[in-house]
Amino acid sequence: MSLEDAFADGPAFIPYLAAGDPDYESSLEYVEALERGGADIIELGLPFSEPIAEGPTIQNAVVRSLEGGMTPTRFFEFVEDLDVSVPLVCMTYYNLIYRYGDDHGPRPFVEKAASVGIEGFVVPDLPAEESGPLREACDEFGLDLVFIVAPTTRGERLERMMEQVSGYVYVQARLGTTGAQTDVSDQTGASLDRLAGYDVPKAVGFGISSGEHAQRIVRSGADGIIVGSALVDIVAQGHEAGDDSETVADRLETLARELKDGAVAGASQRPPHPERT
Amino acid sequence: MSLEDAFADGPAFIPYLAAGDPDYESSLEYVEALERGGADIIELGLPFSEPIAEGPTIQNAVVRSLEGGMTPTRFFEFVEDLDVSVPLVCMTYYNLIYRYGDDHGPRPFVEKAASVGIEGFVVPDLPAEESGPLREACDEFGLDLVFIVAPTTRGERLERMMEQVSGYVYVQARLGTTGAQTDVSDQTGASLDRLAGYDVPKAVGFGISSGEHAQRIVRSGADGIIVGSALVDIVAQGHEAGDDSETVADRLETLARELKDGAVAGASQRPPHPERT
Amino acid sequence: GKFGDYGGQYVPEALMPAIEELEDAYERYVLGNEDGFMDEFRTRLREFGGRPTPLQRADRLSDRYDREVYLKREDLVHGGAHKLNNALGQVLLAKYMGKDRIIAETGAGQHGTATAMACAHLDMPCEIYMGKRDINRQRPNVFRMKLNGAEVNPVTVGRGTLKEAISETMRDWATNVEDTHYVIGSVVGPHPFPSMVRDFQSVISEEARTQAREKMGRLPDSVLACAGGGSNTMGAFAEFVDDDETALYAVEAGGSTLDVDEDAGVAPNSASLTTGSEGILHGARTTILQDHDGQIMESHSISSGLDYAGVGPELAYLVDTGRVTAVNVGDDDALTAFHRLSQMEGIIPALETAHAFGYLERVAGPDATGEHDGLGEFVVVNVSGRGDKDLESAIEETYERDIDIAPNMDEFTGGL
Amino acid sequence: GKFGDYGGQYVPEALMPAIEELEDAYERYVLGNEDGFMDEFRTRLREFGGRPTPLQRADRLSDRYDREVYLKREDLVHGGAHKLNNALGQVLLAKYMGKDRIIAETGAGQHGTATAMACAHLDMPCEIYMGKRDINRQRPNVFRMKLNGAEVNPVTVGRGTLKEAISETMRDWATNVEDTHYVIGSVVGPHPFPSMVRDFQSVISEEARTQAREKMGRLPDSVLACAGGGSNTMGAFAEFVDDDETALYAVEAGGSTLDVDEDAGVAPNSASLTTGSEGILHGARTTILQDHDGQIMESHSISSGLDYAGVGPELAYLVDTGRVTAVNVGDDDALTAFHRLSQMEGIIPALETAHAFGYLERVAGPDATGEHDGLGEFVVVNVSGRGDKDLESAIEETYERDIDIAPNMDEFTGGL
Repeated sequence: MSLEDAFADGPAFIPYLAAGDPDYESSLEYVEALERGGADIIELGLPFSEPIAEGPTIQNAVVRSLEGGMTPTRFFEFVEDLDVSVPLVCMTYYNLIYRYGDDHGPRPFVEKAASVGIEGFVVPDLPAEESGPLREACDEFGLDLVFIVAPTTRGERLERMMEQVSGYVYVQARLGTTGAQTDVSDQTGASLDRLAGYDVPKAVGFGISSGEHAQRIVRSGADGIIVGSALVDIVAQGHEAGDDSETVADRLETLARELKDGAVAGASQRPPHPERT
Repeated sequence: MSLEDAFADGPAFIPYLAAGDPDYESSLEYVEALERGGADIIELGLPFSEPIAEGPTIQNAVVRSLEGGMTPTRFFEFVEDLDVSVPLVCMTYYNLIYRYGDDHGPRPFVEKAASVGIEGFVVPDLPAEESGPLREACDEFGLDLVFIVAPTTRGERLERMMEQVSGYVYVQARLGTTGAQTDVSDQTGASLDRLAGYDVPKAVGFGISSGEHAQRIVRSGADGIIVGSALVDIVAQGHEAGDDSETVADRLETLARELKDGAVAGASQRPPHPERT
Repeated sequence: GKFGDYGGQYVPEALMPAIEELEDAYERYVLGNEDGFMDEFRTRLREFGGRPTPLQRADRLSDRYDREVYLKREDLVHGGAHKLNNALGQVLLAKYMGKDRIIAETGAGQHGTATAMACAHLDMPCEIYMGKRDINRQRPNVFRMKLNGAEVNPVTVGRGTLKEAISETMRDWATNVEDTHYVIGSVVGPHPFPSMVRDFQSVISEEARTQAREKMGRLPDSVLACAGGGSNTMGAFAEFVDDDETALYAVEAGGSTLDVDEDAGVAPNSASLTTGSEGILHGARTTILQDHDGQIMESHSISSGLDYAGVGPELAYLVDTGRVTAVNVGDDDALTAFHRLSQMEGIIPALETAHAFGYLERVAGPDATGEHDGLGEFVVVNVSGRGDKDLESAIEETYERDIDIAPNMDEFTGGL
Repeated sequence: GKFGDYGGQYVPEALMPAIEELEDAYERYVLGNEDGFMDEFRTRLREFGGRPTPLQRADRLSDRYDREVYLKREDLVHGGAHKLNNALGQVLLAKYMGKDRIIAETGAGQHGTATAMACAHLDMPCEIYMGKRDINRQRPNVFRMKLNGAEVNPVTVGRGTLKEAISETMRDWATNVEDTHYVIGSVVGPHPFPSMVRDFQSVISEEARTQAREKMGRLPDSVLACAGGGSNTMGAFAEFVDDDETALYAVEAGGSTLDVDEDAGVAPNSASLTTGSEGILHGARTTILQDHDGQIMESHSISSGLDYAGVGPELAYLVDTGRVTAVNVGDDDALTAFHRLSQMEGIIPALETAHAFGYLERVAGPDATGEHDGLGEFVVVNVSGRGDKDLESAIEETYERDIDIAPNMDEFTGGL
């Protein structure tokens, strides 16, 4: 199933977890719990030592995962070991993609990712201006390249990005980096309006932490929701409390279901959008 | 008895102690012990808070005396309370002389000193260039003004000083400030030679600590010896050890006698000085 | 914004508008002197910063090395290092851009204090992000920043050091792009930072070039500068790059050894130009210390100011093209040079700066081989900063290493 | 060697030859520029010391006080204060005199560090006498001196503070007059020191006078400088003394109160010009803090550099004749001014220097009476030194006093 297909039957719920957080085995269980909770696509973080685009929650997840021994090689094993059927998107920083293999450049990484079944990438520190080589490699191996559209992205920059994007566009709900917030920004609506003319699913992320949020976001026109920090928080709390992985997996599944249900409810409340294809 | 008279019957032994070191009553005993030990003149230090010309031994004596409450007023009482018959010289710094009484200037201090029986002054921070007013007051009240001649003093400066000096001249045996030393400098002989033409007793001080030293100094032509630090050391050691004042006084008397005897022995060994009057 | 393949703008999308706005401002105000920006900057550098700094003949070093050794005295700049040149430029630029809030990250605190000073001078609110662990190790600098009216925000995430502070500052900038300028402290980061910081720092070589002509009637045969991120290096080199007769030496921190432990992810040095490889870090493609996976390695140097796993992209490029020679000096030699300069010239240098003098000693000192050393007869060393900030480290490290020219340190056991 | 009745040479006979030799050297080299001494001195001051220092407009203070406030930036001199002007001059003079050993005393360590620096620069062996108690309180300065190759001799006699160190240095000088020069750190002591130190420091006012003309087209209406011994004061005033249109304010340390406890021998201030009386101290007749017997009182100030019971004889004379106005500022106001300058201008001043700004605030600040304040429209304040040395004191004293404009100090309980 391609990424775009995941949006075919209603709003897509796209959860994020850092692979290997807090350890390899638990993390496999947690990711699988997300599918059970209704995930349509899963964003898997491959941790980079300098995660400049992340908030504290995911920064700490990155530290736990790296301390647990996560590497690009282990990451690919992790993907192979995962028992999920929904499409997987690898979220990581460009240096790991660029440095993989013997030749510098993104091709070896993309080739390997394709071989283990990754469907696409989100690379927060790779703007459209620098993404040519990665886009090329993705095309060669049939993978999608997701771009993040910020509330401040418009005009020429937006166009350049939309020319290169595939799979879905990650609509950043508000300024700032990742992190669970208790309200959803007005900026989201404006971003969705700006993107209305582009024929690609729009998934909204940054700050969504409850079913009610998810519902509102989808009601306002999003094709999907992306949730990271709220889920990573559950992993972190379980880790700190020393809870067993089954308990933590159950909590993840519960929140995932709440979010998915919220998204579905939001879609049903959506006024018809005559301008959307 | 005037200061110069003290040199009439052979070499004069001139010990120094800081008045009130380490306390008023003991200090009275100590000064009296010096007379018993053979002192011909006694230099009594009136402690000043910034004794720039002193070595560590006398600096510490100054601190003890000040902490014991010594002041110019108490100093004059101290002199009155002393039961000694040899002439007393007050050794102090100019600011105490200058500030005494209501009118600034040395006259009130000199007047008061004369009234309690002081015979003269040594003022280490008052060079001949600045000593006019003090010399005048001394003349008015019949007191002597002793100057210190350093090994480096010569020419015009020496002449200026010798014009103003009376009582005796304090011949500094070596460069540096006060302090007991184990050898006596060659500079002493040279200084005495330079002074040979001046008709005033020459007392040598700085670094004399034993009868043997005293003997050598007098043998080489001194009319007297001045001993400070070696005696102050006895006071300091007694104070630190908590010895009773009688014991300390006995030690002072013993060293004084050794020094006096040394001086006398030195005089008897002296070759005749045809050029001396 | 490119230097060969290096440079670029590898930043989160949310920052791109800020970066583009800054690029525009850089071109207008810095390159174009619009509204007299550069004039005001230079005037303030002179009057507030104390420029020009002297190019001083080092009499005793000149004797020791049997050549003319001149010192470019950036240690005399207000705040004690070249850092203010850049901080003042950026804070002033932010004012011209209509921003009303300044943020910056700091590791050891030097850039933070320079930024705080510039903000106090220009009446701009200032917040400095600093790792909690760095805060505990660098209390005097934290106090200085607070005295200058800055808020110091402790970053507790992760290990609480510079990398976390950088993320946190990026996060703040991404959240407040509209009214906030992020003052980056070296010739690193996304374009236009590497070019802009170089331009603010190039006053060093501009002055040195003129002063060399005045004093020696010609350009120097070589210029030496220590290199961490590379801002004093690029500042000292920029105006000499076109002068083929002047050799340029970037002296990196060799740390305890040039060997790296890839498995532990630790490089016991900060010699990215010498031992690093191409990669993408903090917004730019450049030479970095990384393991075979591309994870950034923990670097090390006796000097916290050189302790950085990357280097400015332009400097990496100039080394690749052969215009700049990258060399390195280890902890021991740097510390010995620290003591030597203090004793022989009466200048206590920053430990960063000491690395440059360590190289001079190695190739021109009494124990040098005597072969042609490439430095020539007229050497300029950039004294990038003063060492008052390093007194505690100097005590600790001198003890550990038993530096033979060091003074007797017995009474300093346990620090100041 | 006299300023009215003040000055003179009240020193032990053994020092007189040294004093006379110095007097001769002063006349020949300093006044007569023999062998180009003054030229070399000025060149070294520029290149090693970083002169000229700027005369900087203080934008925010100018707003606050509704007049043109300019700062003479002696804090930018190498070493962080005006002290080097004098130390470099005297060490160079000793070299011209053929001396081969330098001694000096130091209290808080500022003069000692400046002397040690100058000696390292000029390759002269250097010994600094310092009270044992002061050594324990000023360890960073002790370390600096040692780094610069000086020997630091602890003085354990008496209370182990400045006065004992002065005696000990005099004693050394008296013992080694032939080959040794004693570098006195202020415009105090026997002639020729007060005149000579003033001449070395007068570069401050010489520059300021020229800079004032360049920037404002005229001389300042007033010059403010803090006054302890008075070397920065005389340096800042010297060239203005003949300019009747420029008022001169010497700002002393008012300490906790101007009242003195004669019986305890303690003056809780260092305001000798304001509250002292005529006497003889450390070789000169001048104004001093003394009790009715003439014993010198223990002075006090929040700033150790102002904490001295005397003052230079020439300054005392200029105050007596009315040319200089002596005023004073207490510990609290000085500390508040320290924080104000740090926050508003990005300059952390020495606590000494802060006193001058405290006076500016008192007569021209928002709480001033508004009457004619005598400072005029164009005020120059001498920023005699930087405050890095005072960070510990600032923490401790700010806590004790609860200064309302101070930053939150909670994390600094217990010092740095």
